[in-house]
Amino acid sequence: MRLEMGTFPITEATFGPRTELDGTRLVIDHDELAALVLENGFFRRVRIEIVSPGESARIIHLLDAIEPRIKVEGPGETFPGFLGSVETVGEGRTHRLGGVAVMQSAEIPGRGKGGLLMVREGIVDMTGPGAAYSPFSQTINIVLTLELEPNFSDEEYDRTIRLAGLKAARYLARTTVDRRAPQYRTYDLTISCPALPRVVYVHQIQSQGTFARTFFYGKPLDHLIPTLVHPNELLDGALVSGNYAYQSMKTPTWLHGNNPVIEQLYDRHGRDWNFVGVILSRGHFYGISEKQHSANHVAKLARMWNADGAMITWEGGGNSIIEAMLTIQALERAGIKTTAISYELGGADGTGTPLLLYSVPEADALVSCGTYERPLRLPSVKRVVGGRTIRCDPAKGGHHLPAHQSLQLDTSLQMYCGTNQVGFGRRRGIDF
Amino acid sequence: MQLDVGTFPINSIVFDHHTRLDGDTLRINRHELIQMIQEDPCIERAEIELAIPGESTRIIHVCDAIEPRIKVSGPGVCYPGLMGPVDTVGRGVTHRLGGMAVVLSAEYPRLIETGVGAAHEAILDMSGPGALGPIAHTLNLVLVLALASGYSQGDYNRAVQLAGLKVAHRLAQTTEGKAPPLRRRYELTPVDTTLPKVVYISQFYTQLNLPAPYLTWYGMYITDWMPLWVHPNEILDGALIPGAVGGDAVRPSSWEYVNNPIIARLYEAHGEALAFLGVIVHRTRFEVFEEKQLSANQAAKLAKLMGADGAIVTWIGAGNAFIEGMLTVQALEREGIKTVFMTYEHGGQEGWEAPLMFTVPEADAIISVGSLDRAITLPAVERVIGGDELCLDPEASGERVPAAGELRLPWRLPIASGIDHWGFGRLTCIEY
Amino acid sequence: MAKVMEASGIPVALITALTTLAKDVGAPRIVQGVRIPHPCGNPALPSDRDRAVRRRIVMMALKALQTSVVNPTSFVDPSVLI
Amino acid sequence: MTSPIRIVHYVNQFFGGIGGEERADTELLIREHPVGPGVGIARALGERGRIVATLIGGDNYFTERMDVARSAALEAIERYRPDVVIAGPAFNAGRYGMACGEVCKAVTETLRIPSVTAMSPHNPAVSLYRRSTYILPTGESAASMPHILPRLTAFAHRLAIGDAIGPAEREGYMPRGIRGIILDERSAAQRAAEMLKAKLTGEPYQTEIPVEVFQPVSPAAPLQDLTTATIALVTTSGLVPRGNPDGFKSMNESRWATYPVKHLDALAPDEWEPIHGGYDARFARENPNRVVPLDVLRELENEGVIGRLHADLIVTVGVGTPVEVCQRMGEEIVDELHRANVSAAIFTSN
Repeated sequence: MRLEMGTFPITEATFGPRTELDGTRLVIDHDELAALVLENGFFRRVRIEIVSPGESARIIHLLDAIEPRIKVEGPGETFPGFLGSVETVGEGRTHRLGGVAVMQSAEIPGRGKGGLLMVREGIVDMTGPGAAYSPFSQTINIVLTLELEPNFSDEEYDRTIRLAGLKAARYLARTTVDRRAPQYRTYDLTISCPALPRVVYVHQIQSQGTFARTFFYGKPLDHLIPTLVHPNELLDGALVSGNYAYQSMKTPTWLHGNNPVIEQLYDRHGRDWNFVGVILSRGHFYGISEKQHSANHVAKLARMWNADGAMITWEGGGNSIIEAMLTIQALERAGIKTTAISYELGGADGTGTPLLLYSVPEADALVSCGTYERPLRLPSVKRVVGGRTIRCDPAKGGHHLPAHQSLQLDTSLQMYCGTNQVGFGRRRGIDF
Repeated sequence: MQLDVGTFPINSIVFDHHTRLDGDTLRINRHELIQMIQEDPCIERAEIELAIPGESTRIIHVCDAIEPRIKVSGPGVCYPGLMGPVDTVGRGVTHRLGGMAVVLSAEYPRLIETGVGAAHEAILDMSGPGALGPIAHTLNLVLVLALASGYSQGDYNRAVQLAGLKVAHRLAQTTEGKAPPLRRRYELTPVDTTLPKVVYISQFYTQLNLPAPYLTWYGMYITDWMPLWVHPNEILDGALIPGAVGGDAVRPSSWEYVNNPIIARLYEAHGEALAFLGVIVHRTRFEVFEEKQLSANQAAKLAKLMGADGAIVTWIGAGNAFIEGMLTVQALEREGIKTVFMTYEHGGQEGWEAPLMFTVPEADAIISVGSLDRAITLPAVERVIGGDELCLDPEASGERVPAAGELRLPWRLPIASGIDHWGFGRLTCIEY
Repeated sequence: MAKVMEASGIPVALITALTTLAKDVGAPRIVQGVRIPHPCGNPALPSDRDRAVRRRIVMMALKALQTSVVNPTSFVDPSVLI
Repeated sequence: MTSPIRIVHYVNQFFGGIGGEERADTELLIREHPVGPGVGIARALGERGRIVATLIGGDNYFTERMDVARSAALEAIERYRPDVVIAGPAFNAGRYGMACGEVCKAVTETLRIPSVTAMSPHNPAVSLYRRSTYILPTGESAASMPHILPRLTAFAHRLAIGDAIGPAEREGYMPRGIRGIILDERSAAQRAAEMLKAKLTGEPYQTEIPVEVFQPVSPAAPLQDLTTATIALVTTSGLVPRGNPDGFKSMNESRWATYPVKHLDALAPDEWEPIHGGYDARFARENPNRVVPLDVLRELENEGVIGRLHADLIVTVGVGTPVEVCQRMGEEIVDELHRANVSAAIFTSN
């Protein structure tokens, strides 16, 4: 599988008479895009706003973040299963708008639910101390604020909101069709020097149900048993996120397509190692034998694939770390050298122990991506996008705070991707 | 993964005071086994009978046939997840009793009247035209189980299956500490890289939300899984076996799973004519076409990632599940993988009708293993094990007929292992 | 917390679906629960049998409380597992 | 150039030139000039500051009469208004290490004056005091004195002028058990890739998150007689009366509560709700007894299988709760259970 990725770096986005690409400036026809979003009739209104890096702005009620991509050559379409057939993707040529994210923001009725399967607050601050928590403080964000028609089911809201975002992303990417991209990069797993060690990426995602789900070719991964996929499939949007359970630990669609670990493994392919593929697995099973089996199966796949090394990341918290740790254990016992990226605990002041809810002695090469447990104070901002108030502690019934004011958060669980574990960020824990 | 399978050929089974292996004679303490079985509250009464190939004997209400296998060294247990933990199997030493099977006979109360969940009658004739499958030619220790009332189909399934597995395990224990007369090593050793690389795609149908699983993998209910790359040795150790609700013609028995002749043949050819890459366990019978297409595409992609030049595809079941079979052949050929497909035919009672329900142009190399549709008459027999009456068509008439008499079957579905999905035999269909 | 209580002389039967985890952290008396979201029941079953499963697990817990242990020990009634 | 800093330096009777073991009972002495290692410190310090006082205490005096010694030291140090306190180096001397640690801990906690000491990583005082002050690692014996004094002085100077002290591994002090969050130069993915490369090529690498090894406990004695036992139900499943009266958080909860269940035969779905943020709550909402088996325990109480079911259900929310919070809650709950003469507990956890 050989995929050529053409990047059109975007430095500015504005509204204008017609949607087009003017050098590195993305011009958007507001009404045409709005019409596209409203087409399916589940939304009463959509408000489209452009938020740029460096602005004193806060985006709230954030759901998914999607990078505009489109297939210009080769089989299938980007975001297969949602925008196209389930034809296997990862070959040919794909175009992307670099540095842009399409986001949906909406207040989905909480229905007084507790537990995991509910939408929780997601915040991006474009400047200030909150900015370091999210890759989206560095992107030009096209935010679709959706006002929902009442009385639809969670599943209906979930699906239509996702489709709106994906359609908008493809719509914007269309501006690149029959243009030559300023930069092209080829992604190909061909092995030039067989002597190098073989390395796999174990990508453990979260998928338990509505609002805490990941899709592969449009199919929910709730019943995933670890399987081997080609990294190029992910670059073409085969993985789409529907996970809003804990916004700090989630991996949005944008990151599935720009996974920093895959980027690293490709960068060093043929130099430090041979990148031989991705093992997709699911965490947060409810029974210990399912957890153990999932870990065993990952290790067995890696062994059958003659892997010498593995990198593992996992989505979600608590419970999901058990599969991840059992997987590290199984891999190491199979003689496969493993490193992992994990967030840590440590309590409000950093003196709490243990740093990990569950760990195995074999996990001797962990990289920290920070913690959600420290309190965080966000300064007031000039502009708020996605709503007026922030709903905290939905489990407690939720209390609303004016979103533009400075916010004192007792954890950073609401910071969008704040402890996401695919490793885009530079925040880390260290001993003092 | 290196697995040594030691075979102890059994030429006679006799009832005795102690259960032990005496040369090629298996001596069995019937009462010990019966007590062991009757520990389960779901089983009201158990009897044990012996059925010898060639004798005029008919076993009815056949649920499954299990080969006694035991892990004597190496990780895990045989029939993992059901008989022990989910540790990955396929390594070490496994002992088997050759030429015999533990056959389960139980008539399920019709808790589920119709549809895919319903138990179907399955008949096993030890001689005559009905002696079609391999388990008609093994020494069969038949467990006749009377089920206690008041439990669910799931409970009965578990009880019946565990009875069979426990007895099989107990019998295999007689080989411990003995040197097997026959020994064979199964290992996917690195071979001449110029040999064509071949993968075996074994399709199995299952169904979500049934009270009792059609199929389990390490004891786990197989739900809507994507294709699974597994090591053939795992199958030899019983990681994949069917449930025990009914062993009609399109549901191969556990005995056939662990003795799959295609795996045996590919191992023989490994390093000689070809390089055996492994097995893809492929769940079929999805209920949405998109899912059928996706699973077919993913199987083909997996084969491609594994570097396959050729593939053998087999399927089990009827109707619906056949579609994935064909779609998979198509996807494989489109990936440039030369594919051989094995299937039974329909063709009606005389053979005039269309042999296959659905085809794709790419399916240009099909092996026929006979027909399901041809009518067959089973002559009267001297002895029936498992009851006196049976009901061939519960959905329609529900009429019960004497089991010992002549049975005119409009097709072969009610014959246990009546279809040779995996090519044990030489039966085929040719055009006249 | 179970550990603290045990250390203070109160025997504690810890019912959890994640017995391995409990073993690793050193809880002395571990009882196999059904699944994480419902350690003491099986929603897949009709309510009377759901309750029967619960009773089985509690009986196992009582057995654990009456058993003297040295190292983390798990008490499993296989019939309650799905 | 900052103004010269004021240092108070603590040494034991040996390094204070009073004498060896025979003088280990020496009570606190004060010299208003550098003594022993202090001379080296003063030299390293040069114009940047001076040792305004040296406190000398006998090893036994300090460790056997710690309260007296501590307050004497504090009283003296307060008088000299130092910008920083240096103690030791104590190398591998156990009692001396204790004294150094205790002096530093006291000045930092009560006088809010920064402090630093130095000793061998194997000194037993390290585990006792590393959380309370900065400890620089030394060799086992005074042979490493010339090497440690300049570092000790430089570190003390930075503390005195209020320099921000970075992570342990970069600054060279022994970790104080505090996890700080910093911005690394490289992304986590980059660091993970480099760590993997090192691991594959057999080069050294250092995990960023050391994994915990849990301490086993000595289990309680088993129940002798169920029929006379009082059994309590304790749960971390976050099952609370409808409306969540105590406003429990769905994660990181550090409180627990008791709810009366004396007159209940079962937990009714319309009266109880799970607010735990870590598991799929549908099943518990349908039937709360699936997470807290009150119904069957009441049944067993009525059947006389168990003596009594404790009158209250004890609840907290177990998601991402730090160990010492659990420890603390555990101790509080234990008191509660002892008060109520509870003989055993059934503890459910999701």
